[in-house]
Amino acid sequence: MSGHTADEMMAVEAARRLSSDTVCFVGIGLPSLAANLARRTHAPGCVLVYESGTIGAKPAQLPLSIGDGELAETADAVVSVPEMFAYWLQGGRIGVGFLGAAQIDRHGNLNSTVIGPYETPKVRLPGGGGAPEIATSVQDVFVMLRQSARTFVDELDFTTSRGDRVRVVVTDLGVLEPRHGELTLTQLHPGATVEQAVAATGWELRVADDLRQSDAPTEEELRALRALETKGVAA
Amino acid sequence: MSGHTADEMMAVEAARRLSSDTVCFVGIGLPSLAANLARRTHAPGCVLVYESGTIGAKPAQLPLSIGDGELAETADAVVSVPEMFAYWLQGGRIGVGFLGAAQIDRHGNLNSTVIGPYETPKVRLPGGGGAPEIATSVQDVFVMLRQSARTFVDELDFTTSRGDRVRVVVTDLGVLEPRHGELTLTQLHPGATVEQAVAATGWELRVADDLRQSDAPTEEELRALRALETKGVAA
Amino acid sequence: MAEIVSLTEAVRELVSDGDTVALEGFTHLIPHAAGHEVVRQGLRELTLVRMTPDVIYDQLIGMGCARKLVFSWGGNPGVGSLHRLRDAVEHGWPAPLEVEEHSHAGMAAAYAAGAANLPFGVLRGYFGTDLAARTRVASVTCPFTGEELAAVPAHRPDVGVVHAQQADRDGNVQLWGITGVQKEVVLASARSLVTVEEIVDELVPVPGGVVLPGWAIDAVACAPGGARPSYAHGYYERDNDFYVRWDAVSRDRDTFARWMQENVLEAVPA
Amino acid sequence: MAEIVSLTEAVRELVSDGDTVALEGFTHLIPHAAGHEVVRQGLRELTLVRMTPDVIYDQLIGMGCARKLVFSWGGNPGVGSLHRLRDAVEHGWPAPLEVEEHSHAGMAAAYAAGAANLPFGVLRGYFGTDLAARTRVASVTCPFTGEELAAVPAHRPDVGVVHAQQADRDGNVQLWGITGVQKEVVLASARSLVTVEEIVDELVPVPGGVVLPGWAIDAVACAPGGARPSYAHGYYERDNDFYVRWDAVSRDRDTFARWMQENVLEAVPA
Repeated sequence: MSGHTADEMMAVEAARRLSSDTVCFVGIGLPSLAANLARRTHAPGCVLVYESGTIGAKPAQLPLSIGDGELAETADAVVSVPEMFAYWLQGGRIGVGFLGAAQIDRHGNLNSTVIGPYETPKVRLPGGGGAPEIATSVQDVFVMLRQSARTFVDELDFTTSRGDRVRVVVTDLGVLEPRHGELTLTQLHPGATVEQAVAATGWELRVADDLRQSDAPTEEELRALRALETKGVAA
Repeated sequence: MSGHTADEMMAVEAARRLSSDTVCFVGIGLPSLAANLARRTHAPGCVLVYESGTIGAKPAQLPLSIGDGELAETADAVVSVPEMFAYWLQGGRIGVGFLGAAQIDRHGNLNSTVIGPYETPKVRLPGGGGAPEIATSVQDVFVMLRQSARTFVDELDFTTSRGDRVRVVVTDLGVLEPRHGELTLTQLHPGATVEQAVAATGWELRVADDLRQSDAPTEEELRALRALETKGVAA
Repeated sequence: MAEIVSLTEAVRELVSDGDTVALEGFTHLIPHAAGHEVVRQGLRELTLVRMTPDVIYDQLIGMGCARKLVFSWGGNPGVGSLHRLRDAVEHGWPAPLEVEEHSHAGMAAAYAAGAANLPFGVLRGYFGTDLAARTRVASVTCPFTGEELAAVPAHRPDVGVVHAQQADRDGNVQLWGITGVQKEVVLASARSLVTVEEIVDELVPVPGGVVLPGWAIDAVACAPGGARPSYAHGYYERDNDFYVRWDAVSRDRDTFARWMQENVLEAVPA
Repeated sequence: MAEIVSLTEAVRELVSDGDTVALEGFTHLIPHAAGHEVVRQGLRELTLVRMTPDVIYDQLIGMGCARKLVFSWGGNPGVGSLHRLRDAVEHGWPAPLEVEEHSHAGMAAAYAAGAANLPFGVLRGYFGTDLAARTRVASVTCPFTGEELAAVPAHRPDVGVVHAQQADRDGNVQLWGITGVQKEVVLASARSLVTVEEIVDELVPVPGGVVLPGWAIDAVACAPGGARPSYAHGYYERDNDFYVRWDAVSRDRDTFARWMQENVLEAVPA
């Protein structure tokens, strides 16, 4: 098996959790990579919905923007943005929603708004976008986020979206899932250690009794992944 | 000049009140005839909007139903019914709205719901349809209604729509317009008399000091009218 | 994912006695074939929802399928009354019919709210009408301006039924022409049935086309001509003469019953 | 009826200092040419509204045109930060920027409410977020179920600006591909400007096309390439490299100022 990057491991691990009857709301970057990978491998029926209004998009290559023309061209339907948020997301028709963030806490609450105080931020982040309502409208929220003590924090600077429906957090070190009301390390990627994961977490990270190792990406997964990653800037 | 029917006189008289920059909300029957006549004669730019969602429809012949396929085929745009009522009618984009009814009172309030008590009606009429909101959303309401004491009543059995914006009532005998807060006879069609109009009104009909006679339909108006009236059941 | 089934099977699986059923199609694509199947299966106590109860609702009401009607305009377009509807309301025949009456704007807002999973829709409407006191409408106050607006409860039918031109083999549906509230009723309903003129290998997008993905629909049934005497844009025209003839057929209870026996009950479903 | 005018004239006639202006286009058809004309005309104290402030808003903010920003996601898509936006918020350069921040769902509902002439939009949103306390959102109670929902004040910009593919000589506009909130912003605004790739003799309906009648628009200006570096579906692609380069250009105040001088201020308007 050839080597793989941390991003590839993350995409593969998230993709494996999607099936052919999943309708997922996808943002740009790793989520888009994961969802498209699933569609190209074990879950050809997986439906990709982008907040730009494209329903059932089937891009051949990874879009740089959620509004890439290819998404509209390959979609089953293109709807207006108000319709997307009202009828499709709020309508409860989306199974899985992917989210990223600058900070996450042990309950899966996310911050993508500011670092520092809201009125006088140290860093003004792009903001929530679709996240606040994705987090409360889809059945299952998947978070994809590189793990570090700066990102996995004891207390958020700002709550952009709620964690109630976060079912899984895929990081570059492993996988966290809610257990007894708190995100708990349930999986380690090949080569990562519990110590690394604990060190990269700003709260006292719990480790599941049944901690298991992630399967490394297969040749087929990597091939499909790399075929997707050829457009514009890397995802 | 050849003879003309009462309906033709009504259509012609209503059509004359539309201009090329009028956007009008049109129902089936006489209103549709009047608006299409205007478009075919002095007001080619008059925009016809049907509540079925067709904006800028240009039917060659009179539709029997507001949903006739020709309306969609010739429209500038076709929108959904929720959009029609929310963005276009309620949005305040319609200048003139045509209404008919089974009863009208001196204030232009209309009844198209029931004759007799609501719970135990003597006659169950079709109901308001678009009328309640047309009556309060367009700038000017035009009513087209054959005049009789059964129809022009002292008191409505039911108020389906409000009369505040009724600017003109075109009947088979003449024209009523609001003067000092009450619909007043301002015009008589050729051949009709004040006595007829008074007899055909269930309240004590006021007659305007400047009562004038309607111009009979011109040859051109009648020709255009009759060219429209060839499809299905007469409007 | 929509299952592609026969109309008989679809109605049997999706519709039960007592359900709230919306057969929609605003002046176009009216699902007559599906309505006839409801009649044939002898469904009872239905709450029927529809902006413009048309001949098909006259038939369902006349055959005693309905307990309640939710609507905004109940006439025979361009012709006059719906006599079976009137007979039910005016004389309780064949059974009393409860009526919940709205305006078009109210019905449209209620469907849109249902599709959006909101409990109510907001509109500038019903003010100054006697309807306001007779129907399910309330007022809400704008928290920013203090303005009062009308609120209607969202439509959330048990079953939504529409007719469309085409479906593909995965149950994706495309319809075009006047699209009415077709999308809203499918999305607002707990279960949905789309009858189609034909099943095609591939849906080719057309101008003005509305596509409903198969995964948002429960059942698709092929029912060519399923909108007749209404029309299907690009397939066949409205049978205006039928609407005129219906006036005479429906005026008399026995004539109506005979017509339904011959043309619906004894007909073979699509 | 829309007047067909030059972009310079359109901006001069429609936009004034202090106006609330929404230049929309959700990831597609972003009206860069119109934004550049706003910069060239030196407009000031604008309240800028846009779901996804993009490079064009970074430019307007960096050039000191804005007093306030109403938005839901302010980044360089696929690249990172908007440095001029950050500089304004973090350091008040070139001027302090008031921020009214929403979610996408809230912005979309606010535009839809504005288009529908309602004072507020209703959604299931903002709950449990810190945003709720920081922005203009209130709660409304469903008069039927007692449920509490979020209300956002309707967007009613003074001027709405969008880019589209085509207009005909009567000012009727057609746009297609990702249609975003284009229709809503035009209908919600007191005045509207549509820039187009080309003026054609006849608008031929395309699948997925949205048509805005000329009588619902104030001005149409021909601005070929007017969305660049964004894209116009069917005309040209997104200049992804530009978005990457913008990161470096915009990081430094002087580099930014120089770039704007050379590429916008000294450029000849469309």
